[in-house]
Amino acid sequence: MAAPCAQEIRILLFAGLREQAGWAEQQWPADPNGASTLTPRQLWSMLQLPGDLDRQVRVAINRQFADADTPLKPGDELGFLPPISGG
Amino acid sequence: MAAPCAQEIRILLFAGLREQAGWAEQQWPADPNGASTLTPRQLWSMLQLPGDLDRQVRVAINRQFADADTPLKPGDELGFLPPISGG
Amino acid sequence: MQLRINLHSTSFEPLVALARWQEDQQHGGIANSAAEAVFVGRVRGVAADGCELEVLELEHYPGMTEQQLERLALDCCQRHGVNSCLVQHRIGRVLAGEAIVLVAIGADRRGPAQRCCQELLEALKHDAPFWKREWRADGSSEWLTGNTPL
Amino acid sequence: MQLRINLHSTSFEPLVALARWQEDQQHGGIANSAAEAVFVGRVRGVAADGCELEVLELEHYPGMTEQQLERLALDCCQRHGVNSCLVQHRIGRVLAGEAIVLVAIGADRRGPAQRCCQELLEALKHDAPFWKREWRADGSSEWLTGNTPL
Repeated sequence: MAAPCAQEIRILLFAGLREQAGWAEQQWPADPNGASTLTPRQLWSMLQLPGDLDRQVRVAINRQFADADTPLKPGDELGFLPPISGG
Repeated sequence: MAAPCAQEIRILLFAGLREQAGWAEQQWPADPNGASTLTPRQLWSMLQLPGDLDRQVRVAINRQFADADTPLKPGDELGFLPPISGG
Repeated sequence: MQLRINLHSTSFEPLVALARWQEDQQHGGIANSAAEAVFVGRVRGVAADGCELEVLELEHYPGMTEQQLERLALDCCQRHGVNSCLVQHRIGRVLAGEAIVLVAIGADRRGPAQRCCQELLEALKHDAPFWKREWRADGSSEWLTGNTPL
Repeated sequence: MQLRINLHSTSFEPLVALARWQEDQQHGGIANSAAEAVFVGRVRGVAADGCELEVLELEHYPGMTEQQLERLALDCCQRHGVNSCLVQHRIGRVLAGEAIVLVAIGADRRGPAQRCCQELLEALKHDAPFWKREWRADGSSEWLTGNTPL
């Protein structure tokens, strides 16, 4: 048995990107059979997120940096991260 | 009036050099008229100090690093410093 | 390799964190390293645009930030062959003058300790998910989109 | 520029020295720097030849060592434009594990703080008159004629 939300992709936005988009988190239905693959880049377009994905945003899949063209699986956690400024 | 030992040059040895030479400090009479100048290199030879002055020893005059051929004045403090290892 | 990483949602005192780290290692029978390099970063009282800064807000990605800090620290420490690594990082609202980050590296020699401390600081500034927002005295705020220059 | 240099003939605790330095600056109305780089060096338990080390004896040139440390610190701090500099150095008989040297640099940015701390450490290792003699467990001793490699 899959976890309740294992059929979905959880999408997280942070900091300035979250405020520009006007939301922090969304669940996106995933194809449970994996017949059609979805990538962060496709979701970025479909969600009409603001700005240039390649130049301004880093992608994290399941809390690890990943390429924007990595196929997503049901249950994945996808983060779109605007420019980092820690330390 | 000059200080009691102002007519002399005070010579100091340190660490391994002091132990090899067998003494830590000497007073060397200086020419009060400055007619004949004496250099650290000349004193190194006259005192028959062990080792190679140019390769192994640094000279300090009045507590500042100096060239071995600097003319000494009465009252100067001359230090012969073996290789340093601080910090 | 001794590793400790903590995120603090309230202010922390770097010297107290260092003393506790040292004590805990000694209680564990681990001697102080011959060389220790430490870096402490604090909030400036001035915003990027020169205005007075009231508060620096530090957002993070719960779960990923901790994991990423650990990955960066392990990688850097392994590359330099050091003995111990302490990272303390603030999150939340940080007042001017308060510490944001502490990195302390213990090693057998000064070179690896210093290099590892520097590199880990750069790594966490560029590759750990933290976002800074400057709150000015007039109530306005702005997200920073990069780090201060080296 | 805030500068403090001390030679200690008995053991000193680096974190205590740092805390006191920080307190004294705050009492003087001087805020903590945005970036602070610290280095602590301790006596290894092993001599240069691999034997167990009992005691490290540190000889200095009274008068010149203090002056030279101040010259080196002022020169290095000026070159890097930093705000504060604390140097604490042991002399006399230092036991394995005890601190020999502490260098702490406060600056507006991490780059100058880290570079100044590193360069001042190298400067005092090579250009301040200190001499180390290793005393081994069997009572034999030897003067070191150079520094440990970076």
